[in-house]
Amino acid sequence: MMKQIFRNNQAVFGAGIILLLILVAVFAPKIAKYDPAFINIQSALLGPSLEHPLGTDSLGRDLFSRMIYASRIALLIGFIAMGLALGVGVIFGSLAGYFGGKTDSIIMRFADIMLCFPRFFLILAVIAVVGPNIFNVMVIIGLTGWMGMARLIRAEILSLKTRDYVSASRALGASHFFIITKHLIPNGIGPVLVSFVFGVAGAILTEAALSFLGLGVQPPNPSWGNILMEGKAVLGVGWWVIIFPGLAILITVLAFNLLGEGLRDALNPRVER
Amino acid sequence: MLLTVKNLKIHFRHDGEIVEAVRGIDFAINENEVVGLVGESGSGKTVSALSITKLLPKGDSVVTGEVMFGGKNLLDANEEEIRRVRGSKIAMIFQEPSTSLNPVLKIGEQIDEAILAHRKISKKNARKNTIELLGKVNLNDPERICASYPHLLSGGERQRAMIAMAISLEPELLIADEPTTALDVTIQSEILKLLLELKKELRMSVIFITHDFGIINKIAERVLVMKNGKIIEEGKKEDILSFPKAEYTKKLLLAVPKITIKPETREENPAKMGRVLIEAKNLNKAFAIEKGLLRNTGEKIRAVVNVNLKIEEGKTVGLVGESGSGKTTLARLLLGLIQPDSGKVTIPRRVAQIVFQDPYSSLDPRMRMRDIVLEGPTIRGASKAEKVSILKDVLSKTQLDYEERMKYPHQFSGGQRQRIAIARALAVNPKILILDEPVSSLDVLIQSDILKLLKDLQKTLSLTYVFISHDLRVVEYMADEVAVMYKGEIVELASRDRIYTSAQHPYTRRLLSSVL
Amino acid sequence: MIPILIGITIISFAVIHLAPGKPTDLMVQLKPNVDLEAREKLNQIYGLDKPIYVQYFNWIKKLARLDFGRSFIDNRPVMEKISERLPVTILINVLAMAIIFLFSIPIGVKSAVRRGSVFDKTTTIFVFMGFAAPSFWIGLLLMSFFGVRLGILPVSGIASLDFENFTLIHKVLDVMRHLVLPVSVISIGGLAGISRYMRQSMLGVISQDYVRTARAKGLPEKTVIYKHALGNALLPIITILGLSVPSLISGSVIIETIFSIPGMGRLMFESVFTRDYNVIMAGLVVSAFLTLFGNLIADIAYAYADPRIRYGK
Amino acid sequence: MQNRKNRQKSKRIFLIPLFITIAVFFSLTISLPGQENFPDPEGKTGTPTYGDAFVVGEIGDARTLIPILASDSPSSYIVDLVFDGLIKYNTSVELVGNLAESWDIEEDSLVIVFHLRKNVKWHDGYPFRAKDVKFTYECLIDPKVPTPYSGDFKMVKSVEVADDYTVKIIYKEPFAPGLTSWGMPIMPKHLLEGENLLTTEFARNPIGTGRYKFKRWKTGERIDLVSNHEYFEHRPYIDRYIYRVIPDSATMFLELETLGIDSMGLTPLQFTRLTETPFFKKRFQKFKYPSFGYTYMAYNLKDDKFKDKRVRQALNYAVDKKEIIDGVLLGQGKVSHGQFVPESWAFNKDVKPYPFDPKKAKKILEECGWRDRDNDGWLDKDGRRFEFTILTNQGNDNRRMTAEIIQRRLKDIGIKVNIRILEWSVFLNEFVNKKKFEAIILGWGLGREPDCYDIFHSSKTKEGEFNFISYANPRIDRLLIEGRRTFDLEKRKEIYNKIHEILYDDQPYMFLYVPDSLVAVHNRFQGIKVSPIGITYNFIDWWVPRDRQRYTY
Repeated sequence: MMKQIFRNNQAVFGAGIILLLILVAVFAPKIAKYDPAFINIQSALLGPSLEHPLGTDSLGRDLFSRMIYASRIALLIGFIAMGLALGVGVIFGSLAGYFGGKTDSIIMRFADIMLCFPRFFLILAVIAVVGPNIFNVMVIIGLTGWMGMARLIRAEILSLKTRDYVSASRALGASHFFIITKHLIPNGIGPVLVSFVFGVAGAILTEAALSFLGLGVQPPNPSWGNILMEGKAVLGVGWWVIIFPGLAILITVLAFNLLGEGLRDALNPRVER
Repeated sequence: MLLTVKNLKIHFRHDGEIVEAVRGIDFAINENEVVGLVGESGSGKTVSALSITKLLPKGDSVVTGEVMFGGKNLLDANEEEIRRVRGSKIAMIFQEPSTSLNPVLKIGEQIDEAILAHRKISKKNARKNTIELLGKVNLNDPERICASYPHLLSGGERQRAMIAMAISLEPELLIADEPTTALDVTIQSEILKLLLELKKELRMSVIFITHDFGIINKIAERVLVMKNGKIIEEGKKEDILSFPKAEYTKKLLLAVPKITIKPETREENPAKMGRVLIEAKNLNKAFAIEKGLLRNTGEKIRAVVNVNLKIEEGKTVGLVGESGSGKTTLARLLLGLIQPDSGKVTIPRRVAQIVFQDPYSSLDPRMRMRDIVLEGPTIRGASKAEKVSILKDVLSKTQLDYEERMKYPHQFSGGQRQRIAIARALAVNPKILILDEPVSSLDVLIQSDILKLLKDLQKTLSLTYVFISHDLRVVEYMADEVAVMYKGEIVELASRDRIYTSAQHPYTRRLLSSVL
Repeated sequence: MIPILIGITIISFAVIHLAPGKPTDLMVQLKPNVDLEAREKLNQIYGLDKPIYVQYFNWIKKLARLDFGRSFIDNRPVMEKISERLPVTILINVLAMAIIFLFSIPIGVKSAVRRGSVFDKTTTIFVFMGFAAPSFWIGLLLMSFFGVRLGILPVSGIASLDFENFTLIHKVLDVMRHLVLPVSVISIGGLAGISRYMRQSMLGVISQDYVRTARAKGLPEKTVIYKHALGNALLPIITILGLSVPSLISGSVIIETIFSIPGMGRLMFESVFTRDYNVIMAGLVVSAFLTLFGNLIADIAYAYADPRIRYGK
Repeated sequence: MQNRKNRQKSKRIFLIPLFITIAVFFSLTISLPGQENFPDPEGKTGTPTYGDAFVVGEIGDARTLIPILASDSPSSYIVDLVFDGLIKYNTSVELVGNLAESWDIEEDSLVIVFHLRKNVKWHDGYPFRAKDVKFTYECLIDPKVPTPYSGDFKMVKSVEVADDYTVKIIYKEPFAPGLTSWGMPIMPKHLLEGENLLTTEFARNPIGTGRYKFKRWKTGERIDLVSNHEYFEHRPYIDRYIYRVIPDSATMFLELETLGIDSMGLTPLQFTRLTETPFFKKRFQKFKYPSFGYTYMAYNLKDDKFKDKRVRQALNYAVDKKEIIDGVLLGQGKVSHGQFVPESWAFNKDVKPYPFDPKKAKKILEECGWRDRDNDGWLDKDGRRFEFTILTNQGNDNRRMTAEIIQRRLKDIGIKVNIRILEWSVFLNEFVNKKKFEAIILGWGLGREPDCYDIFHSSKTKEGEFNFISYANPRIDRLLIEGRRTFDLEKRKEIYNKIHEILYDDQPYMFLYVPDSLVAVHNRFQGIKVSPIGITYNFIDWWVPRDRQRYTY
């Protein structure tokens, strides 16, 4: 599988960008020249220059530094939220798929119900209740994103559990736990990982949208979404405050989508053949 | 000469690599003759056939050489010219009738459009034609078939409909690509009979692609043997079957299991008579049918009905039946993988293991060979040292290379995988092995290797086998006793010799008569 | 079906009542001339002083009669507020859907049939971009370009100020003019997703045996692609149609906020800011019911289109 | 051949929707009627003419147009145009008659007698009478009506209708702020009697006596008003008033630029930067006037650190308010001198704000015992560091940025400040109301009436009341009560000046700034005069020269 991923240029490209982003996020304090929250009214709304490669915002903060720090938040939210979704999804999905019957119908009915809600509505409603901040946004995005993964792993497990090697394992006397963790999840996790990668892209977009609406990451914490929100206010005089964060979101989401697409092709080569 | 193929070469581009699938073959087909094209999987027989009417996927393949038909090189023909040949002059039937028909169109429509694509007649006349054709292929109630979607028909009916479609324009050449492989034996022989009748009636030539010399024997006049993209032997059927020249052909022919009740070829098992190891009493198992929109219909399939079975230690019981007869369900019941609805299985605990048909799905693709083989000992909490010795022991018993223990299943061939599956079962010192079609998905040459291995193991380890197969020839080779299953019931249970010489039940006889 | 409906109401209700504050807080807090007593009075009037489960049963009893209570903000029946907002949202999304399918099917088919061609590569790039670009960003860019820079399209609202005095044709044109940008923004994202999906589906179908059969019987390529392949490739798209209802509704929050369109999404957004809990709960319930309805339609359509489901096996 | 044909065919299939869409798109981009012209910019003189419409953009939609229930600013905005109170403020922030021509204060300030105008009609033609005033009062004190305005009216003992045009208000005790409360818009009895105010149709279809008549309300989109030709002062020149809801301030600014609206409130950034373009200057006029309100940092006076008045004074020296105004408001505001804004008559001109003097601050703190004994850069006393947390609410960038600047300045003198931003309702319920804070940044919006009993009287410290800082000063308590009982303006002025002085000296809050209101209006509107009470007070006198009128329907 690794070989197939590496043969897939777009996946390598996507993974490369993601790696770069992670490095940027980790070394943000080293890369950023300025304190992202440092307000300096005198240098407000300067266009891109050597001093400020991406210009400054309406409060004179260095946009480049803010964007660098924002990448931390984007990746953090993307990975942690989806990690949470992955955990919940895999547990629920594998229990439902493996045990079937009542367990299955209760869990999947619950997932069905959750899936009926437009995700953004649900997130908004919860935000209205618990208030917007990074932690809440992360948890909410995670807890509203597990259903797809649960369905995927359930479907995988439904088909995997009839595989002969599972029967063989049972004939050898393996426990449920052994079969689920040693045979079913390792073999069924592929599509879920693909969905995880796409999910990270989705979570980053969702966070950006929430922050853009003022319901996500709150200033002065920089997030691409709330930089865009601030940029919207200077539409017409500070094009850079709009263009750059938008591009950052686009490139990041693109990278994750490319990787996801590549992973999917690697797992499921017949579609492309 | 109806068709002449000269120096046909086919290359595939695959992930940047170029693979030569067919390496320059020449052959010719005469009018009104049936030519069998034999070879193992991957020998290039199907791609050769597909390339005749340029049906290989564009872009991925390069075809060179010459395919002369009706005075023209088909390989040079443009889209429209080749389209006119397809269906009307050269028709095809494929292996898998369930996927070869469009699921969202009715049978009638699919045949109509074949006719309308080549003949300028009204839809109404086309439909009349279609109904006639469906009658011709011995389908009952052609009107009903016409108005049915493919999924509502049985496999045999679908393949008949495919044949009806193929002959709808009275082609000069019919290419049949393993048309009976996916069907049960009894239906197989009916379809072959039908094809021969149609060939006579329509005076067409047939290229019959198969891996099975039994079928060749029954249908072909001339035989082409393919191996690794080349034709290695060609000749009249009788000559090839009786006096094969090429080593490969000889091997292929030898590997075909035959029903040969000759006592001297068999070693009698020095059975410790009488000790019953497995006993099943009045077993019943039914499954609910699930349907699309309305999930549970309450209808049930009775997979195993009132089965009684006793298996003595050291013996091999062959369990024979067509697909859906309940063999596999019975095996799982015996093993305790599923619970019966009623009845009882008596079997010593933890001594039965199972080997499955498909060596691809029976090994966890994400585990190393070592871990697969040692799964049983791991579950039973064996120590590291114990595991190493177990591993070495069972690998040598199954003739596997200890050095390859870190490889993953996909790095092994089909036969090796089946050995791994056997090794896994042996690793826990079983007394009983349930062999669920253990050789059906293997090529003939490997089949005989595995069968031989199983026999040897039985002797050295004094194992008891439940040998499940649809193939009477294989069962004949392996079993001491044979149980014939039909629709969930054991309709006949007797010693091997009695079954093969004087079967009582009509179904058993029908089964035997369709063996080629 | 019934358990799902009940589940929807329970979740909608539970989500809101995890709240630490009361919806009446914002109405009265920090206004020097509102006293404690007035606050209590408000809580009583809205029934917020009762235990949670009583509140739930009261709520669901009314819900059964399609009464979602009244808005905390302006005291109007919630149902009335929703029903005056819903049509705009539906109009925009239906238009967007129409455009999405009008384009994505031919694009998907073409890039599948001519896989690897320049067309396929270009659309793939476009698709990835369209999929990755945040809709609010595209909205802003289109708005500033067509609305401000070129000044040829209105930047917000759904009708001109003097709409009332227009002729009918003029009215229709006016609304269309206002909807061009929002519908485009929704379409770009959807187009990307669905044309990609269509391509995958088509690719999967093209390699099927029955497509080969269709070729083998000498059908023209056109028939092979558009009758045999497309007929099957469209089946999963029907499901997508149903599944895209919730994401379209989700998207309408952003679109309607940016373009100041008084639809369902904006109502939800405003209610979140004002903690208008009755409206939020109703919004959740109504949108979930819409999704359910969408799925039902898709299921029926699928069953109609796919004989394997229609006739069972 | 066939192949090419197919290709063309599929291209056609693909192109048809493309063409349709492009065609539709371009046909829609052709501008529909709407003209713009710029005749002589000196058109300021000349006689007012009737006609045109005034389109104002606002973030929020109105909620209810029942005056006594309208507590949000959009609703009040419309209510103010459609309804009248008995009295109103003039441009010098003095009370003058509105629906009442005059009033007398009788019986030791216990009774106010209003003499109503005689020729006023409701928009439905029904005459305005004294019973409408009594009806409005009854609604205000009705326990079933969830009005936030009932407080001031609880002091009323009874309202008597002497005759159709005379109302007598009898108070339980002398209550000077009571007069201002009669600026409350009066509602029509003949339409609302027996109606449930919470559910009545009237809330979305109001009938008032005001300058403009309600015409139509498209929720979330716009509210249309038309001029009241019978208005008792005179018919407004602008025929239509259109209130457009644009929930996003950036979009609203784009609408302003594309002339979708004629007026909007500007942010400091928009005021100082975005509107300084030739395009903008050619089309718009900008106005700036102080708002009635201020932003402050309040100390929890129960906290030992802040109990000493000198410490609070020292902190006041250490923070540069001008810097905050420049940084946060881009200079669009004034330093707050205390509880009252300079435009208020209660404002004491002698109270001067502290200069920015960190050295002095440090000195005072040292006198109080705060010194950096362990040389860690932070002041300490009794082994404890001078450190506190400023709480403020989410969603208000100005407050957040203010906190950051204070944090920086106090760091300079060795005080460690933490900032915590909290969600509004948590902030209020869990921290402010329960008094679990050290310092908070908040703002007060003030009325013109200077009474601040609720904020500073020592009795108002229960949970949820407004003296959450637990301020208790017997002198202030006494003055606050006196101020409420005194009607004589000169005497009141003295009392409130004193209050102003004491409060500023006591520094229960660090008084920070008074922001300016910033407004842009299209320059075709004539007759706009800025005053301390804003620009819209004389809206009926605004007009547009005939040749510049935009909306002629």
